[in-house]
Amino acid sequence: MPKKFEIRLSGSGGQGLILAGIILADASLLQGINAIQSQSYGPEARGGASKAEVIISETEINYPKVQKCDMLLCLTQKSYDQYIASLKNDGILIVDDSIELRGANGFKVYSLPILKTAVDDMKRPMVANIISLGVISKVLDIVTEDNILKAVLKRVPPGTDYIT
Amino acid sequence: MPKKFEIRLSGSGGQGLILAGIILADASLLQGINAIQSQSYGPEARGGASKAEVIISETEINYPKVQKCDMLLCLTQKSYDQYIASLKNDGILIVDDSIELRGANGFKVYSLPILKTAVDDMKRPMVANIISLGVISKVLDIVTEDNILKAVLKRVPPGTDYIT
Amino acid sequence: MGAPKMVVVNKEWCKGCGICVAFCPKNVLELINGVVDIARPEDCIKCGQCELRCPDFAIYLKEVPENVQ
Amino acid sequence: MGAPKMVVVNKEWCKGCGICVAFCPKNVLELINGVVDIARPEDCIKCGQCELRCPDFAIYLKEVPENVQ
Amino acid sequence: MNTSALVKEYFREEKLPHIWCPGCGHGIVMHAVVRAIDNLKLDPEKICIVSGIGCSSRASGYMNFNTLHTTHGRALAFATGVKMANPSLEVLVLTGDGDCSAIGGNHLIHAARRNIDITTIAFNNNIYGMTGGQYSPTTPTDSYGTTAPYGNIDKPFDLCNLAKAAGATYVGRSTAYYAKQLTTLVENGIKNKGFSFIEAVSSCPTYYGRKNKKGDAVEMMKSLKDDYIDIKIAEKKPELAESKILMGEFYNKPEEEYTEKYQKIIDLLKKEQ
Amino acid sequence: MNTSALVKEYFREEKLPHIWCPGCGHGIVMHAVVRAIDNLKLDPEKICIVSGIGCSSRASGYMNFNTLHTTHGRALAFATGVKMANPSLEVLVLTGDGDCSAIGGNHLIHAARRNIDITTIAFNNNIYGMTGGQYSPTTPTDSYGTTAPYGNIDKPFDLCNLAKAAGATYVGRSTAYYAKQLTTLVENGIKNKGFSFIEAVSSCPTYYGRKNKKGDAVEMMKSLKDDYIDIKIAEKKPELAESKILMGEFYNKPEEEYTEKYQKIIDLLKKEQ
Amino acid sequence: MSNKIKLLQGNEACVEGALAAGMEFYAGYPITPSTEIAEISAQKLPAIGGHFIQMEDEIAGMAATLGGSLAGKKSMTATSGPGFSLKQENLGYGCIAEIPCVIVNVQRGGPSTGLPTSPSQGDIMQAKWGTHGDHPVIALYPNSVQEIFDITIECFNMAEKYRTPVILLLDEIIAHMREKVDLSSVDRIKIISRKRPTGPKEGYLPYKADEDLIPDMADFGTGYRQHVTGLTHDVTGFPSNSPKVALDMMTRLMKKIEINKEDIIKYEEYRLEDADFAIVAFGATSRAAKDTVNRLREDGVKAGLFRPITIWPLAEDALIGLSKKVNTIIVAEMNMGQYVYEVERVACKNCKVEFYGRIDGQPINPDEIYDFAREVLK
Amino acid sequence: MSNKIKLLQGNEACVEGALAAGMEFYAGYPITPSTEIAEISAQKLPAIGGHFIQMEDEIAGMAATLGGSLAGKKSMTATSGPGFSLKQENLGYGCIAEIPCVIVNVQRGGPSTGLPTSPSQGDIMQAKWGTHGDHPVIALYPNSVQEIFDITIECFNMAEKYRTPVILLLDEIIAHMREKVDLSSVDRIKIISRKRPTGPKEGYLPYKADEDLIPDMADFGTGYRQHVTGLTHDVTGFPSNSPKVALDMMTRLMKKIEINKEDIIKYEEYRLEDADFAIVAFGATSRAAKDTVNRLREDGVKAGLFRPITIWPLAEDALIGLSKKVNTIIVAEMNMGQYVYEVERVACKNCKVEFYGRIDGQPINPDEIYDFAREVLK
Ligand SMILES: Cc1ncc(C[n+]2csc(CCOP(=O)(O)OP(=O)(O)O)c2C)c(N)n1
Ligand SMILES: Cc1ncc(C[n+]2csc(CCOP(=O)(O)OP(=O)(O)O)c2C)c(N)n1
Ligand code: SF4
Ligand code: SF4
Ligand code: SF4
Ligand code: SF4
Ligand code: SF4
Ligand code: SF4
Ligand SMILES: [Mg+2]
Ligand SMILES: [Mg+2]
Repeated sequence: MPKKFEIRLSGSGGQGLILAGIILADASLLQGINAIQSQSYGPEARGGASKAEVIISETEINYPKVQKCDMLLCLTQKSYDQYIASLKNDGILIVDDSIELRGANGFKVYSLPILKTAVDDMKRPMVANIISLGVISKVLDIVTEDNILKAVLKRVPPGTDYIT
Repeated sequence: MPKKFEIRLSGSGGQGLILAGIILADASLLQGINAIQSQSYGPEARGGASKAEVIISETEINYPKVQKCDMLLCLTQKSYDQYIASLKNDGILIVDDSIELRGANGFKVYSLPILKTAVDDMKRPMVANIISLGVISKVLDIVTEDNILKAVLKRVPPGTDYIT
Repeated sequence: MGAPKMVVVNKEWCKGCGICVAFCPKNVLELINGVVDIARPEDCIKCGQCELRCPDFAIYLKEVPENVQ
Repeated sequence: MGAPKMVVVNKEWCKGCGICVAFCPKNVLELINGVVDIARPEDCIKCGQCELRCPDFAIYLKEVPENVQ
Repeated sequence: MNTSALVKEYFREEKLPHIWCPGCGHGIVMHAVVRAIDNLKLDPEKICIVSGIGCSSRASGYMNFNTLHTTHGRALAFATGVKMANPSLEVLVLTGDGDCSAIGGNHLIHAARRNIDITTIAFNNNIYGMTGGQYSPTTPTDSYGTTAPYGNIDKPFDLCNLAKAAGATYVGRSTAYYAKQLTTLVENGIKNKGFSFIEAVSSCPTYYGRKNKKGDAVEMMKSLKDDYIDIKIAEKKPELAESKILMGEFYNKPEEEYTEKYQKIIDLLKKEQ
Repeated sequence: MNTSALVKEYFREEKLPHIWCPGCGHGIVMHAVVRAIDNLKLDPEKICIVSGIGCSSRASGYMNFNTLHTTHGRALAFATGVKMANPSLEVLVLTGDGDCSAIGGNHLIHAARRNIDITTIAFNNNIYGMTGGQYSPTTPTDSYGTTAPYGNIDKPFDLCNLAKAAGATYVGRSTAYYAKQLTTLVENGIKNKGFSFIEAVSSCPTYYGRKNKKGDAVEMMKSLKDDYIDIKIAEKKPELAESKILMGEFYNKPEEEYTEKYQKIIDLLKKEQ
Repeated sequence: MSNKIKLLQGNEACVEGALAAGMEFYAGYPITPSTEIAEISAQKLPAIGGHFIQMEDEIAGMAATLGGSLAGKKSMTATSGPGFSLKQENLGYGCIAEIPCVIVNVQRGGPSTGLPTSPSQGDIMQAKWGTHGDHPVIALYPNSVQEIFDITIECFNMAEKYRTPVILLLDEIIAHMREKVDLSSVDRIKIISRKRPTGPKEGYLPYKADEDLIPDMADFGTGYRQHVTGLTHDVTGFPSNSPKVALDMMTRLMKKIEINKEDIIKYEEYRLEDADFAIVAFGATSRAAKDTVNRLREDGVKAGLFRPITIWPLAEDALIGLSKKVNTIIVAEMNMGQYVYEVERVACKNCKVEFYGRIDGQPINPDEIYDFAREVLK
Repeated sequence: MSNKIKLLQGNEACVEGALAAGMEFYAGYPITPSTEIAEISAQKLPAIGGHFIQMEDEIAGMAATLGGSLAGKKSMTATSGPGFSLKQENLGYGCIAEIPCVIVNVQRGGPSTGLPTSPSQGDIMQAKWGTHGDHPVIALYPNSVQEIFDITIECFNMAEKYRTPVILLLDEIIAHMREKVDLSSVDRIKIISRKRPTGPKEGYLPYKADEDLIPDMADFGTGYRQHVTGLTHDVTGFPSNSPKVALDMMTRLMKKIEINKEDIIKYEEYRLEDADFAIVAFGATSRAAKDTVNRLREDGVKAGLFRPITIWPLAEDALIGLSKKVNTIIVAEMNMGQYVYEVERVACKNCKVEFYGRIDGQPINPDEIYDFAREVLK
């Protein structure tokens, strides 16, 4: 892995992206890799845009905020438009397939039916975050799927509705 | 008059000494002499000891508190005991005649029946202050009796009960 | 009785809470993709219940010029 | 009825407000030079009204050993 | 006036849609307040809306009058200054249960005591919405909040009772469901020359609803319908009132108003001069 | 126990005589409170007396218990912390009308609402004594104060009503004249496991009396006798109650106490572990 | 004695000054040693058609003062330490919403209830840093009853001119002493009122500033509808989360004071012309220091007094100038060291800075400063 | 991953630290961005037999916290700027009455309501000067989630050891980020509790101090009857107007901190050994500064970071030492200049002091400090 890997998860409130960020960070720790998770926090979080950030690194992480993303996840058009500029030129872009990719040149793009899967297959729009994590773990070969699963189970005990 | 003349009026709350101090300062101003009046201010003013200070001077008065008295008025034994040390060696001491003069050497002493006069002649213990002013104006030939009277009338309009 | 009225929606403002849908006495309204839709305008009795309780000022009765109607 | 009692004054604490004097049903008390005085102890009925309302804890009924009385 | 016209006339349209969550009762209450203002044909230039801090207190920003969004809990204290300094202004305070009865409780009872001519509308959603769902002084006992994870042991205020005991001369309660009654109460409150207190029961589906499994916005709105009964009906048919909360006009006894009393002093002193 | 014994047992004798003016009612009220404590045979080590700032609030310094003289208006907030952190303490708050109903009004209504086991005795002399006679929230309309030179236009609180509306489970009023009744009310207030509020009408001859030509301490004490009537008598003979102020026990309905409710949560969590 | 010349108490002169400046509204809560300011305002305001209200606490007093100002009236509140602490949150509101008003703090012995009737100068730093977040501060501190009258007028003027709360610091000594005042001094002071908008009511931008960085301020009820908030806001007055808006707002708030320092900063220089030794003092202490300076001069010491009248913003240039001129500066204050920190910061490169403090509730007298100066001069 | 190693949010780590230190009582009022501290305390305290109470406002929260401590429990409250302003009066009470407790201020953008969800370091000076009157202050400021845990314990320890309120400063960034914490670090920290009296109950003097200047503190209800007041008091705890008593009380209050500075003052020195250029920063900003230092080192600049962990009392000696070693100090803070005043005061005699601030609600990032440093180094 590179010295430091910066990930931004973006979408709208209620999609559980902050929890996804926490799980990702947790999984990194399980793997013995340093991680810092942070989020956008504001009145806009209320139903509006939502943003979670995770930095993972094998060495000490000082500045805790993402400066340029190595990986960007966007679940809404609005978040895509807002954050696409923060993705590194050779960065990884994961988007819901409902999003129109305006000017996404040079990125490794994964456009997948994340929201649809959440609604159709799981009947719960709130699990888009867990589905996203699955995608991320596949794409990102730093944190193992196994550790992500462990972290999910730790934070989302069976039967819980705490997927905010 | 000396460059600066420092006067302390002491007794107990309710004897109206603060008003006396104000009148004295006012009278000085009427006479074209600088004056500063201040008072002790504290929970002890409630029924307890009371102290008013007046500094009069033909030049500017900077430090506004009495350091060494040129003249000291005491209406109670307690106030006498507390303040006698602050009187200059050649200072003027005016006391109610009920006060026992312990160690009052070197001063020009005027011991007069101030409280008795207030109660016997005026039937109002609260006028001890006005009587004191009369005495002071006699003893102190800086401020004229006339100006004191003017100042009294200004501050104590006929019929008022504001002789606190 | 004043001019005739019809129910209209400001889709930009509708947040899809479903309150108007639930309290419409004539079942005129529906939510489609999280936004209200006047599904059965013909059933509307112009009672104004939807307008009264929409938290977002997004649905209301509008006077329609007679000839337009 | 307990031991016999008498009314006593703590002159150090009395502030001379006159409340005990005014509310003594038997006119036992008087103010002298701003301090209470038990002027007519013989009239005292030990009712305790003075003790009850002295703001300064300066007057109260005291038990007196029988032989002293 | 329909909503669209009302919005044009009395709202800052460019600020809409508002920030409140889908189904939040606050929008309905704000709407009712503005309808009352419209019904009374008040001069908008003379209206001053004062609010504190909270979701509810954001209302002032949307309303096109003289608006004052103050500090948390202090709306009534600011409003008192505004009204005293210029009694010709029609002052309304829009506030939340937390804003007016937690941190601002003292200002509420004192404004009521003085009977100063301010109409206060408390958006009561039984929770601190803005900060994410902590229990408030009106959260029912045993309900949950983020700071009451084991159920709330506090007893809630009856805000109307409190305002009345403190001295308010007009007191009423209604809910976002009964938006028309709410409008009437606000109208009457404004008409009362003195301190008026109207409790507008609102709903917070996002926090109170979710924490307490009260269902979605629609279900919460149903509760605002079913759990309440008008005091007049309850008086006639007490059996209907069982386990319901009273609403309606609770108190309406005008007394001389504060700034008018002060004016008398001014007039008197003028005469003496 | 006579006064002398009481002083030895429960007062800091070396701090007496107190700073209060001749004839100030506060001394009588403090005396009544201590008699109540003595009558109940409470363990002095477990008693905590909390006060704010004011002439009345100086009482704590004279009383030989755990005493806490806090900031102006905040006695009940400090007391709530003391009681929550150690519910085995018997907490009494001695406060003034200004302290508990002006700056401290919010803490009063919230302590009442919670029904936390604190007995509050408000020394009500209808004035800010300590600062020299400004009108307070209990100064009667038209009375004078140094800040009401043309007569007070404020309407006074009925403190007992307010405390009751806020949620107090024991509420009573008596006056310094009726010192025995006052003692009984304080006793009952302490016995109530919950928030008790006792208004002890006191007198300030120095400021309130003088400003309002109410005569000297004795005449003011006469008013504390003549202007008041017990609620039980008033109920039986309403004609006697005309233009009099009610006193006595107004409310006494115990409810579950706050710290006890909290203890249940602790116990529950312990069981779950 | 002209009927404009009066013997007034400091607190009384403060009210007279406020009235001369155009005060029409006062809201407060009594506290020693500021209470007379409330009492005299209660007496005098209705007589001129103004309004006085005693609020339930100091927080409400500050809030109502700001409300009164928004309603268009020149407003004041007065308090002492404990109340000043309580007012801090809403003082910050006044700064961010740019609401002119005057807050008097008659300092007494702290911390906490402390020594309620004793003098102190313990709230100097609090006047600058008491509320959370960065904010503009103007604070003045007169030292005589005449100056209390004059400076109170100045405080109102500055509040109105710069659209900001202005703090008037007094101490128990000058607030309670009585001294001669010539009320006709007001004739020499121009009374300033806030700039009010005159343009079209539609499109009024309440926080759009002219070159002078001070936006026009409309009274509530005059047709210029506006939104006032304590949130970070743009020129329209509405809240914004934009970093640019926040930066612009904060920059202008601070700069509007910064660029007017020359007008705001007042100080007195006494016998400093040829001095090589200076005492820095303000309020009551500066009166004692003047006596000390005179005594030192009698001894042949080239002593002088620098007396800041404007405490905040700091008279930085003047102090630097002073530090370059003298060898030693003694800062004397009735506290444990507050203003001296600032003097040290700007002066210690150039001269020695020594501190003389007193915190026992007693005034600093001329003799003790003299003794200390003698010690330092050794 | 040991079960002592956890991914925790800063605010969460604060509560964990408090519990590890022995917190048994929390009283507060919610405010962004500190609310999680209340929420987690509400959840965790009853489980250990402790008590949580949500008060009616921050004033009451502070008062109850002090009350809880007097009743013998280690107590904490948490807030942000507006609430911190409201707590000031009672904070002063805690100082004068010497009541141990911890006050957390999670800083957000000010002044007033400002930018409630944005980070800021705008209350640095308020922590020292916010309440009226002179008073002792201890304030600490960690910069990682692990350190929040550790330093919260230290805050309780210092509060108990020195009988004084201790302020824990956080900022929105470190309070809300999640990072690895090893909770077993507590095993290396000694938990300290206040000295309680053991002597006879009769004649207990609650403010009579030993040589260490810290009086024994009795819990209410343990038989050591005492009077606690915010008035100036003597060793018996009772108020006094005596100047001598006031002097003694104030002197001891300040000295008990002064003589223990070595124990209280903590700081981190990073790559300073051979540095001739230093950045001074704390909290979230210090993390950015560390990145900057590393980048400057890559450029060959001998840069280092001085990070005060204890903000108050000032790390004066260390800063003076630093100023003698380096040519230039840059102070970087998310405000318009606060700590830099103190650095200037103690350092400007010896080296250049430059300020880099940001007040637009955005964190200071490594790049901008780098650019500024490059500018300064030119
Ligand atoms: C002095 C202060 N304390 C706390 C806060 C944080 N705060 C903002 S709004 C709020 C509660 C709002 O509750 P409520 O008034 O009921 O409004 P709602 O959001 O529920 O409509 C709190 C605690 C603050 N902004 N200022
Ligand atoms: C924060 C604060 N504000 C104001 C004061 C000044 N102050 C002290 S006591 C008091 C009023 C006391 O009135 P009350 O509680 O009725 O007591 P009383 O003296 O009448 O017994 C006031 C305003 C203060 N000490 N602290
Ligand atoms: S007006 Fe009435 S019937 Fe028509 S859509 Fe609205 S609620 Fe339904
Ligand atoms: S009530 Fe309003 S916001 Fe809700 S669904 Fe209907 S139109 Fe949309
Ligand atoms: S006990 Fe009764 S009768 Fe005797 S002095 Fe006292 S009041 Fe009078
Ligand atoms: S009531 Fe007490 S203080 Fe008053 S006169 Fe009688 S004994 Fe003295
Ligand atoms: S959080 Fe609750 S009160 Fe706030 S806007 Fe959302 S639903 Fe309404
Ligand atoms: S001022 Fe009034 S309340 Fe205070 S001690 Fe004197 S009489 Fe009592
Ligand atoms: Mg609410
Ligand atoms: Mg009182």
